Amino acid sequence: MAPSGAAELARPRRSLAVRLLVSEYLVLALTAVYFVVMWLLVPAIATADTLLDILAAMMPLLVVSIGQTFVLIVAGIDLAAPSILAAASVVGASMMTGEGGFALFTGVPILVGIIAFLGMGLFIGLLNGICTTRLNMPPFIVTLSTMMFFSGFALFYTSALTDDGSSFGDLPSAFVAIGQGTVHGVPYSLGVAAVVMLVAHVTLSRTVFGQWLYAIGRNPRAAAISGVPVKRAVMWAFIISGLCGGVASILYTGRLETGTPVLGQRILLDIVGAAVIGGVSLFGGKGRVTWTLYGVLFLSVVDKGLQLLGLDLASVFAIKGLVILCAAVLDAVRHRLMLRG
Amino acid sequence: MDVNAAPFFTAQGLCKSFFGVQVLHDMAFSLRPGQVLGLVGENGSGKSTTMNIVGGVLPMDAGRMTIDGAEYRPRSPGEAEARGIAFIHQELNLFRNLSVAENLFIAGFPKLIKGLPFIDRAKVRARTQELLAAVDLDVAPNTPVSRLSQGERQLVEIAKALGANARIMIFDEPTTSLTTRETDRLFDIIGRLQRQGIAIIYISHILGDVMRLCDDIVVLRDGHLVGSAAKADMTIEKMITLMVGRTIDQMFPPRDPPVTLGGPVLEVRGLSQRGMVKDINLSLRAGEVLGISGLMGAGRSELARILFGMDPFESGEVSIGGTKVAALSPAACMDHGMAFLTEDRRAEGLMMEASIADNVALASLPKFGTTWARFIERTRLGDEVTRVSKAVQINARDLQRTLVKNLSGGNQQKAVIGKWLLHHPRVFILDEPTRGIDVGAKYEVYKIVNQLAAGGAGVLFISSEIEELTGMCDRILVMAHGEIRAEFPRTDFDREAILRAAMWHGLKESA
Amino acid sequence: MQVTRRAFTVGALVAAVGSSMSVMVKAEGGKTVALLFDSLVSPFWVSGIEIMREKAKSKGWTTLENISNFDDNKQFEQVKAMISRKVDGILIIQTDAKAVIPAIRAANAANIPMVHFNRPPAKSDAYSVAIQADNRKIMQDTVSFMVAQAKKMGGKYKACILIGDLGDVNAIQRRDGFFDIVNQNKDIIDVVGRVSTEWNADKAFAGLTNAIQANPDINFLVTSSDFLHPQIEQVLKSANKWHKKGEAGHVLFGGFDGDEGAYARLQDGYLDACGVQNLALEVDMAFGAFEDLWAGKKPEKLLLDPGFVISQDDLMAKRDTMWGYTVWKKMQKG
Amino acid sequence: MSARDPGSRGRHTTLFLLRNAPVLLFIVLLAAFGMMSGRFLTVTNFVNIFIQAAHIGIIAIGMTFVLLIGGIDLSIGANMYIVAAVLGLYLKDLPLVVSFPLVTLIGLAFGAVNAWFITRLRVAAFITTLSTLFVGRGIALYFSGNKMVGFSPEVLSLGRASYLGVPSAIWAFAIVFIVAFVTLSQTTFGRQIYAVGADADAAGKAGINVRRIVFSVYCIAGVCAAIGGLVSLSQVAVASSTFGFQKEFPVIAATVLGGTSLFGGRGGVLGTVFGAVLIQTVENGLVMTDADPYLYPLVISVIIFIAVFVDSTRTSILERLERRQIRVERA
Repeated sequence: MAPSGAAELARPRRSLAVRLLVSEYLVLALTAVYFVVMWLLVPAIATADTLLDILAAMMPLLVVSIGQTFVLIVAGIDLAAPSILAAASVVGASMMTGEGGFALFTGVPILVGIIAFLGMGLFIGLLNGICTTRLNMPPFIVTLSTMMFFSGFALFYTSALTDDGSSFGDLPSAFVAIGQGTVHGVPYSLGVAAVVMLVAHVTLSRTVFGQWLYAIGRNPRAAAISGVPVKRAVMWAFIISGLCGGVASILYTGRLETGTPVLGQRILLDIVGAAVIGGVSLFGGKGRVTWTLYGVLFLSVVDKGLQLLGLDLASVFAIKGLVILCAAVLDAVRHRLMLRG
Repeated sequence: MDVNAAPFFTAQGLCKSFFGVQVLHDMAFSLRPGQVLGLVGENGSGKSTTMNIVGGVLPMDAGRMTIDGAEYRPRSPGEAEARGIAFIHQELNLFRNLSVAENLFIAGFPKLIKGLPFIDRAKVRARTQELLAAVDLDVAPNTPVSRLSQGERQLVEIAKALGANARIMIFDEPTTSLTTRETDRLFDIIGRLQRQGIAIIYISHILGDVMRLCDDIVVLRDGHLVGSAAKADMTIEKMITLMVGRTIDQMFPPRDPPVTLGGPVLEVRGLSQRGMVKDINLSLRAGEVLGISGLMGAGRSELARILFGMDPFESGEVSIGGTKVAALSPAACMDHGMAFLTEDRRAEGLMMEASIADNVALASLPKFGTTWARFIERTRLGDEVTRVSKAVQINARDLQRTLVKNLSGGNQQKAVIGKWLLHHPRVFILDEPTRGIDVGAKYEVYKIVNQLAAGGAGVLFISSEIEELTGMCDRILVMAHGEIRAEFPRTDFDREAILRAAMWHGLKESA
Repeated sequence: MQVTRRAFTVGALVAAVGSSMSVMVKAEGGKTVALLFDSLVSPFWVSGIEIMREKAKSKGWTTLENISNFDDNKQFEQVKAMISRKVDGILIIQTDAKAVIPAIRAANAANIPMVHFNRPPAKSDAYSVAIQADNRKIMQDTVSFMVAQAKKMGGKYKACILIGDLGDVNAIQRRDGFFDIVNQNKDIIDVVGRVSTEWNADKAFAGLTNAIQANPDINFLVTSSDFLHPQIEQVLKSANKWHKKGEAGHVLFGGFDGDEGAYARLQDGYLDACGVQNLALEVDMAFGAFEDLWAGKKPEKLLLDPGFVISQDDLMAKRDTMWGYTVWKKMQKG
Repeated sequence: MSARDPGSRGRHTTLFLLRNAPVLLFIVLLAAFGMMSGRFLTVTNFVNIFIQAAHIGIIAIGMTFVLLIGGIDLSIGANMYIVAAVLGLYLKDLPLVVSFPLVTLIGLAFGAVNAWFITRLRVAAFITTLSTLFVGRGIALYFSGNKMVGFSPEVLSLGRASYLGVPSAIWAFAIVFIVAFVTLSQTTFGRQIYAVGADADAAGKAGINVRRIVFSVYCIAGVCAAIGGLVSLSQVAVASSTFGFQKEFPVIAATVLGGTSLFGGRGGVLGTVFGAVLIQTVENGLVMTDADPYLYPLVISVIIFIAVFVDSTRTSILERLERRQIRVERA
């Protein structure tokens, strides 16, 4: 966790605190500070099990937030992410469920199931992309209406296909393992998320497509005049967000062994918030996969600490808010310091 | 004007530093009522910093300013305005989402009833009409600014300063987007203001204008005051020498027309779009610099945008590099070797929040990402960006870190040119390439144009400055009302004749 | 970053303080129980958690709390956090019956007893004990009582039900209980309104207003939870339909849960019947299950709270077993 | 504007239809629901629709101010809950003429706290209001102890009351709307909001006190959240621990549906009212026609989608039709 990059960037004569403050690792450092404070209060947070829990639990959020990062970079927003999680969860689970899943006859229900998850994500992402680029509709409202539609669809689908109308259970154990299983103590989900993260990071920072996305976020008109296929690239950003939603839905669904229509219905602000806390701009052109990682880690550690404390709801809300606010204020101070040079 | 009147505004010892670098040293000047003070210098010489200090945009580090003997130390533009100082910014600080009238009064509308916040719309309207008449701008007060052209917006900006009843008006490059006729009109207005006793600070790169207009001239170089004299004691040559610290013999680099031009690289036949352009025919040959002249609103930029596939056309055909391109789009045009420098570099040319390197690389990224996953060859790209940036002489410390928004206008324009050079264009459309940039940078842009043509590219050079066109082009087309009205080969260049063709009034306008 | 000697010293000190403070947290000798709720949206849950806190305190137990806000995944993390804290028992109110199964497995693996409060999990190989009100049965009984009243008074009835969140089993079971009975009595009862409340007060308010606008002659009303009573009262008052039993224009009104508002409205004569979940009993059953489990016994997987229907007829006789009455009494005193 | 084509009447009709497309859509919707339910097209039902749209509409009017400067306020739900908790727990015995202004001041103070962080410490609005969303609700939950908060009978009867035949909620909605509308269109402050939203730097250079405008705008959002909260609680009669929870979504949806841009400088409160009423009309129509509750979100989202689709198509066609022409051409 040593911010060596920070040291390189900053000028030599500054104190460690100031150097850390102006580095992009600020959020990471704050996470560490919070962790130490929590450690004093609840030593259980520093056990290997808990740490592994935090890692395993944050992976699905990380994947879906990375998808969101792509859309945020082109100055869009994907509010449909929670509904992608839910719709993919129920559709995918309905393929594989032991209670008469559609794909049981295929012999490889898990594969069909996974394709269904990704297909659902792809479909919703494509729909969002088409509406924003081909029909020129604002992304906020497009994804707001697709969020409402597919959340409703997930409930409707579940009620029509299950007895109790609430969820799809009895999923194949091999599928469940994707969300829960471990190799030498390392969760599979960690591997999946690591691959997604790596691909996303390389795509954004090293490929033509990635640079196009930044250009679109910074100035779409200049990008268009410079020959960037703006519409196609934005469309892909939404598709990627959808696919990431599909992958995250696989992880969540496997973790819970259940395809549920209320999956992720409350985490929209976590998804966008993690990216923004990490430093991704809502106005486009600025963001990195690693920043999103820091943001997700921050929120996950904050949450875990509060869970371990086991306080009443009022305190949980107040502390969570204050911690985010502190991070934000420090970030604002950091910007001023950077401007001052 | 009373030359012997005492100065009412003084500035002494103004200093300013950014990030530890001092950009202004001991600046001093004074103003008498009715005086027009010219302020000249290259970009980065401290002109804008000085004016930002006077206009309350930046605080000064050291120094002292007085108005009527009283200390003047504005903390905001609002305070400057309250003390009678109006600042007409170069980058047109108008709100596109508001009407012309609202833009004029945005800092404080006349009230319907004193003490209540309601706007007196009738008064706003009447006053706006008055002010617009004063700058001869014929638009309705409630026209949204977004519908006005660049030049019309400039006039609104001047009307706004008129409305503020300022004692000092600062004009920062007011004529860059005005045509000759409008410039004359502006100078009339300035003369009028002068007679009313308003002092004017006039910043411009067009030294001829400065000589014509100003009573006294102050020259800055690298943040130092290097010369200050009455008009009688100043010449353009002297100004240039003071500004650049060396002698420049000519405004334009020598251009030897190539003996033989190559084949046509851009051919347009019968291009029409209702309400925009009609029956445009032109042929641009390799190695040729073809100028397009015309008044504002003559359809020059509109033609350029259609040619680069940004706006649609109804009929006609376009061939680039000998191939007929059926569906024009920026990407298709670029594939055929076309490049386009837009007239609005802030809104369409550059990513202001990005580094120089990112901007220069933007149009050519696919060339550096040819593997299956289109990974960018960063070393090769970096080398090429550095090479091109050197070629166009972008003046910046670090190509990877310096943000374009922190560059001067000239360097910004060079970044746009660099972006297109990296793409190796065969046809280069330049729409007002020297707008708002200083003498030195202009000269460098001209040199690049010459090099391009010498390298076999065809250049379509759109400009409002006839001198620039006659200095740079092999041939000039004159547009009016969306049509090409006249063509002049280099041998027949005649300022008067070009202007007459541009001002052509046809039957259609009188209808 | 260079680790200086000073930084190291500071770190060591912090660690030392940390380990000593941690002793403080675990100081009390009694059992520690985690209370994991999915929300505190209705008085039922608020009273439930308060009763639990009290009873746990009287037994000398420590409680830890976590609210998941209807997020199954977050609740799973909360269970894991409680396992990390090595609590002695986990009482859970999950949102989804199936999604809780991994949490049960995790608790099983850590050998920590888990008790579901008010909502049983789906069938699985994992072991846990569930305490549940017999929602469908209680709702059936409540509606049966109302239908009997209706028959007594005669005439035809236009019915409306306020349904809970469609993702919540309890809401579904109560809705089903309602339809079980009204469908048998189609001759006198016509269901004209199904208001989807999503357990959301203003949705309920708007939905019921619209339903009454569409059918101003609604005169048979059932809510899936008593916490919606204030909105119902407000709507019926606006429509001039809020009348006591026996007065002209009285709407037959049935509730579910048995909270303090329900008691007050029963007493005042506006509410005809209420399906009561025996909250205190359920808490006792849950805590009893923990004690059995700690003692090595293995209680049944599902323990049912039969609940009961309370009406204006037997209010005085039964009210002491109604948890809402206890709360109501306290409020009167306070 | 040299060239406007006076001769073509067809184009004028097209332009007229396009400009009024949202209204037309609304009429189509009304006709459709009207045909399906006899009670839909009645005065009482429209009164209901407006009552139900009132609290969202009022808060969305405040949100419009915030969005106009390119900001965002996610904390309005927490603000509503604080107002409700304080009113129900501590001000129950005061007369309404005292208690209502008092809690409105609390709303203002909450908005001012947001504004302080945003303008003084320059924290991004999204994160500031995201965290005050948590802190605010946490504080109010501490006050209420998670319990249902009830209100005095006067509050509840106010919720049902009518003056001059118009229900109190609609009065509140109308007054807030008129004040906001006049403020935005007829005062210097209002026009400056648009200027700041278009370009804050330019606004500063034009002599506008940008910080003051931004500060005021968040305070206005706070006041509107408080008033909207009061309207809501006077109807639903109690505030549970989730009162106002996630209200930011329908509020922002109504605002954006009404044509206000999230990037500032474009929009207005008239559209916002339209957006809030449109959503409520659809919900009402669905209940009136006794639709399956599972279908509600599906239908509402499709209608929002169509509304926005029509609007964006209209905007792009209008842009093309009204584009500056530089030549006069005879038809």
